[in-house]
Amino acid sequence: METTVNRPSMWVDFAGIRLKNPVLTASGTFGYGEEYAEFVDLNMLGGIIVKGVSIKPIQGNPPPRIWETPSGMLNAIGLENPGVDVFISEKLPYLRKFDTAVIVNIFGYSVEDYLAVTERLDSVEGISAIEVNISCPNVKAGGMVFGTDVDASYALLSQVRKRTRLPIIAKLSPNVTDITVFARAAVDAGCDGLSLINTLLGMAIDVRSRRPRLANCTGGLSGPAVRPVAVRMVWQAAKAVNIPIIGMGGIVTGEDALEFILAGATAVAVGTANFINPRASIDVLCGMEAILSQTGAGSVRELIGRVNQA
Amino acid sequence: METTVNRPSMWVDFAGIRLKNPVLTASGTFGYGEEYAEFVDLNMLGGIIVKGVSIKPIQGNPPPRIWETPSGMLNAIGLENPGVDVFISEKLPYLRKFDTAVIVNIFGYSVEDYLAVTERLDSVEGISAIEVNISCPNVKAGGMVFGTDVDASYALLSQVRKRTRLPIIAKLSPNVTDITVFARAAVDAGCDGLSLINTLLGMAIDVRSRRPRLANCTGGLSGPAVRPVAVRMVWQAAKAVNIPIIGMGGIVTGEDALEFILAGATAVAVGTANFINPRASIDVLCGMEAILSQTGAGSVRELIGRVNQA
Amino acid sequence: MNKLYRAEILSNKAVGRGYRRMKLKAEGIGKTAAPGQFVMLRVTRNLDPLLARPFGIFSTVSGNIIEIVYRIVGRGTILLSDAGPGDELFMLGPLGNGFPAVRKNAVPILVSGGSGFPPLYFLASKTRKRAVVLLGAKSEDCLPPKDVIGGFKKLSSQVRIATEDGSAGETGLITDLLADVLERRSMKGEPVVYACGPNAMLCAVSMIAQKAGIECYVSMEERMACGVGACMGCSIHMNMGGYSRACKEGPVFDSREIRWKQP
Amino acid sequence: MNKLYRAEILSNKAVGRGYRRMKLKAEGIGKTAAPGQFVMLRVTRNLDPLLARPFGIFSTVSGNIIEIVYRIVGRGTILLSDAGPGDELFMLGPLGNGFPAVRKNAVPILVSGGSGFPPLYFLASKTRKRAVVLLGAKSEDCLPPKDVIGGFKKLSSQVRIATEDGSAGETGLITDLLADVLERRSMKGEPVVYACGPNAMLCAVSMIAQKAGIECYVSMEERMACGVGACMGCSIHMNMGGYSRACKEGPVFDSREIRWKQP
Ligand SMILES: Cc1cc2nc3c(=O)[nH]c(=O)nc-3n(C[C@H](O)[C@H](O)[C@H](O)COP(=O)(O)OP(=O)(O)OC[C@H]3O[C@@H](n4cnc5c(N)ncnc54)[C@H](O)[C@@H]3O)c2cc1C
Ligand SMILES: Cc1cc2nc3c(=O)[nH]c(=O)nc-3n(C[C@H](O)[C@H](O)[C@H](O)COP(=O)(O)OP(=O)(O)OC[C@H]3O[C@@H](n4cnc5c(N)ncnc54)[C@H](O)[C@@H]3O)c2cc1C
Ligand SMILES: Cc1cc2nc3c(=O)[nH]c(=O)nc-3n(C[C@H](O)[C@H](O)[C@H](O)COP(=O)(O)O)c2cc1C
Ligand SMILES: Cc1cc2nc3c(=O)[nH]c(=O)nc-3n(C[C@H](O)[C@H](O)[C@H](O)COP(=O)(O)O)c2cc1C
Ligand code: FES
Ligand code: FES
Repeated sequence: METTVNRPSMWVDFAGIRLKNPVLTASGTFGYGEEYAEFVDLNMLGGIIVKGVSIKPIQGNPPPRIWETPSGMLNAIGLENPGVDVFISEKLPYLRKFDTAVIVNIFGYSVEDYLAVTERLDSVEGISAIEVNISCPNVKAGGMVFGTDVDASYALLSQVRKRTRLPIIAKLSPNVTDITVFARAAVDAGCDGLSLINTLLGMAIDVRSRRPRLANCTGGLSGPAVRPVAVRMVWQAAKAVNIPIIGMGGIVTGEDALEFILAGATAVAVGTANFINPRASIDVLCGMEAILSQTGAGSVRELIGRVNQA
Repeated sequence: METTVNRPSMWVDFAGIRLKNPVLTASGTFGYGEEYAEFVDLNMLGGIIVKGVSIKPIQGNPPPRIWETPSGMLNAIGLENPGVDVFISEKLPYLRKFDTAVIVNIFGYSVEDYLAVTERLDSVEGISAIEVNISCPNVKAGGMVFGTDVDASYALLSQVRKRTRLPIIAKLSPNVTDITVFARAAVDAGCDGLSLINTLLGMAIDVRSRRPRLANCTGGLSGPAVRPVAVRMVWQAAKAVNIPIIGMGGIVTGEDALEFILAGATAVAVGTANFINPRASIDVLCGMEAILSQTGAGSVRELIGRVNQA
Repeated sequence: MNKLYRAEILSNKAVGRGYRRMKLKAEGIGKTAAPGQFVMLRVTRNLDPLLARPFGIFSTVSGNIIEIVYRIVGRGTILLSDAGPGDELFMLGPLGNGFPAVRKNAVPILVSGGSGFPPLYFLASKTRKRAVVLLGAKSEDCLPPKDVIGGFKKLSSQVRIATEDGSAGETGLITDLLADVLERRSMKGEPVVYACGPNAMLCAVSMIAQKAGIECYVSMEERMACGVGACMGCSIHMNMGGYSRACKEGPVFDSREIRWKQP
Repeated sequence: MNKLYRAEILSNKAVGRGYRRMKLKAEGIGKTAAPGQFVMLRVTRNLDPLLARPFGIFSTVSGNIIEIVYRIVGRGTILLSDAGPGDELFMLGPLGNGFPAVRKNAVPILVSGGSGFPPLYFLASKTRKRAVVLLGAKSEDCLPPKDVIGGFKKLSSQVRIATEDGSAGETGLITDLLADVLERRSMKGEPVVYACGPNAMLCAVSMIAQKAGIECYVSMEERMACGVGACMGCSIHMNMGGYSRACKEGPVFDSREIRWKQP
């Protein structure tokens, strides 16, 4: 394969974290690493963004929790997770065995929740950054309210900022009129990076039973179907702010990932694609390397934000 | 086929307009009727929403104007149209030959533009309603600004309202944080109905040339990929207001269409599906009838907004 | 251990009653597969339909060949039925926890509703104990294919069939058969129920087993995205509170662990 | 008149150099098809890839059978190559305006770049006048399949080939061949150019024709969604200002009408 002839340099610096390559796995789509360890050498990943953790364990929503849509899927998992303490005592030690960046995705139902998780994580070793999910569309009480109210976002993020020395990454909701407003608010709040996009709020109905396909009624749309929206938002956000961006939304191939890099993302995250191919993250990495060397690029860094508008 | 055994009643009353059935064709995807007349008996349609017309002719954007995406497409046509006068003198007479509702989609780059087109159309015969496009994502100067600014929307729509006796339907942008705010603004402005959704703003990049796939850089995402977002927005809007809704976004089958009806739409519009199947609108109608009679519904009206939440 | 394969289709034949039988070749797949486990199959190389489809393992023809029997019910299974010998499919498996091994003193009672028979067939063929097989369906055309029923007859001491409309076998529900079998207690040894089918039927079966005070293992169907425990999409409500993943802790559960939704 | 068909694939054979030849059966399709017209083919029954693909008509085998020759370049053409005899495809056509009929006193010069040859082959086979055929490509493996070149030889007075790397025929650009042919004016009658290929090449060809003061008709390629003039997606910039639709007013235009983007 050409790719091995002169392998392009893949490391990137994300807010002071050196990632061996820009390919991460998206929160909630890769568990806490274990589930995919038998398919993927986790050491090959730039990093793992773990399933969202909260201060207390959360059961999540009743089933059905997922529904397939054209080139996408709806989910309303409801952020099921064992809570931050179990994460630290049982999940983190496993992840630390691998040579890859561990980014912990957090959320809560109140500002206090968010701060409590942040403080808890700040004190432990082996975490590269905290990704603050202010955009989960499936939790009535929390998430979304912050993610779609710029003042609430700013207030929350600046408080989280005060509670930790770790880099914090704001995960923004795509369900907003102007993503740049929220991107700037995150910068003002002192965030070190951005993650986008989270899922688009969607709904599907069984026309025979006349019931929603999800017990939760609405859910988050992810997968290739949303990629054009995600690329556009990363492009808009990258022009608006100077902090690095983790681009995600429908990435299945290395070509898809490079769209995000060219749009302005410094790293990318593979989500739903893991479900249809457990090795998707590695395939994305290899695909990126192949295209880079075919096009004679020496490093992936050269391409960040380099889409040239005619 | 069962369907013919006891055919369900398909007419609906949309803001005082009696549609023989709820199946319309979406603006910009069905030309001015002619192009599809050789495939579809236009008399079978509930109505035709014509390609957007403006006060003066518009050339539209340079090519490439379209790009295929997973289960969808991006377009940046730029509202190419011959202008309202040519529409009235050359296109409308043809449409009037058919026994179907003609809904004229309008837009402009300024409030004055919108009002001028409205007044021009108000004086002519054979138009059932005006659909005001305040949400085209591909026209830098106009459209979107109104569609994503609730005050501007309200101001524009209430002015348009004063200029015509015809029912006016506000076509809303999905690129907003809370669709219900814009739905209510349309009601306050005196609109008789709503159309949603228009396209989601998206972007795609050729990673080899490093150029956007569309000359316009960004474009509107349409097709099955967006359906879950569209159904959700129709559902939210229908709960928020009491004026009838034309639901659209990725409808390909009768089953898809009924999702919108159950979510609260009184009528539906078939868009991108016309491109992949010129007879899509008729197939949707037949599919709806088939499912209605299989499920023992006497009329489509029984289903409007009848999704039962567990 | 779970594996990701490019499985080669060896055959894909219609076997009646809307079912097809597919032989899949993949290095070593047959060696570890246990009754009750399943595989995830991608039905296209394109992005619609997007998700892989779960199918129970029906038999292991050899160490490198498994068989599934599937019913054509929607777009994914239609695509699957279009595939021909020589075509390759992305396959993930064997996945999940299967049925516990049948104990020496146990008499297995296999209870299948609708298209729930494949994992039970695999179980019957793997255990030395001759099982009692109960097959239920709405009507004759919803029963397992004839050759599968024939196979069950060879593998078991007794096969009883019930259809709700009486178009085949005894008229009534499969639960009637189960109750009857348990009353008689004709067989010597400890009866243990292994069931697969629609959740409502599994609920009814487990109630009967509970009353009779016998063990009951059920294979649960839930929509799945990843099949490996990562997406949390396939959750089953548990008695202890909270959810378990059908794809990881299941699909087979001890019926007493499940919080059944009474209809 | 345009028609929507469920066309039956009669054959779909690899013919070398990455091309395939597909025979499609559809009631009456062959009767009206004219050189330069095209069809839209849906490559799947599912929703990805979503849009139909345009293909020029290569020949009419009979009143009910047409042939296309396509190159495998992406997902849609890959799916097309998977289809076999007996399969059905949704087909729309014949679409667009083809080449104007070749006049009595005219000597047709057919200029094909890359995979632009199919409509020109159809034109050559439909006109009584023996044409001069010029085939250009980057390298030998980008030329039309051998049997197609053979066909051209039968149908024309002269076939000349140019490759940029000299791997076949004369070394250089097809425009060199055209310039040379026009200089010589060896043939008697009015030379008229009919060209199909990449837009840059069509631009160059039309410039040469313009200088030589001869007629030139070009078949334009643009991305298409509907193929029937409804979506306004396939616009070509016109000299008079504004755009025309490749699928409706085109794909064939008088080269003088087009506002060429000079590279
Ligand atoms: C553990 C397990 C084992 C199974 N074993 C078999 C088997 O051996 N033979 C067989 O015929 N079927 C089996 N099924 C059911 C089979 O997975 C579905 O029939 C199949 O997914 C339908 O796909 P479709 O695209 O044709 O239908 P569609 O209705 O178009 O599918 C739409 C979506 O719903 C999901 N879905 C539909 N039906 C089911 C179902 N019953 N269970 C879970 N998800 C569903 C699909 O996976 C897809 O995501 C099993 C299911 C599970 C969970
Ligand atoms: C009027 C016309 C006639 C044509 N005739 C032929 C022919 O006879 N033989 C042949 O091999 N090819 C022909 N082409 C080109 C052919 O349509 C493309 O090769 C084909 O659409 C590629 O599809 P894909 O999915 O394999 O490629 P992809 O690159 O995956 O397609 C992605 C998208 O781009 C579009 N696209 C890609 N290449 C082209 C292109 N060159 N022109 C227009 N759209 C494109 C596709 O339709 C699709 O929408 C013709 C094109 C046009 C417009
Ligand atoms: C099943 C599922 C669970 C998810 N859980 C989380 C989560 O816990 N926290 C979060 O911030 N995002 C979560 N996401 C969103 C993804 O991280 C990602 O932002 C989104 O899915 C878009 O990427 P994709 O299209 O590649 O999946 C989840 C997505 C899916 C599909
Ligand atoms: C090519 C194209 C052109 C369109 N032109 C218009 C337009 O002129 N005015 C308008 O209000 N909407 C326009 N739309 C939006 C559609 O009317 C519709 O709202 C949208 O495409 C969603 O429906 P669909 O997914 O079924 O296509 C256009 C859409 C497409 C794909
Ligand atoms: S299917 Fe993903 S956790 Fe079970
Ligand atoms: S392809 Fe739609 S107008 Fe030409």
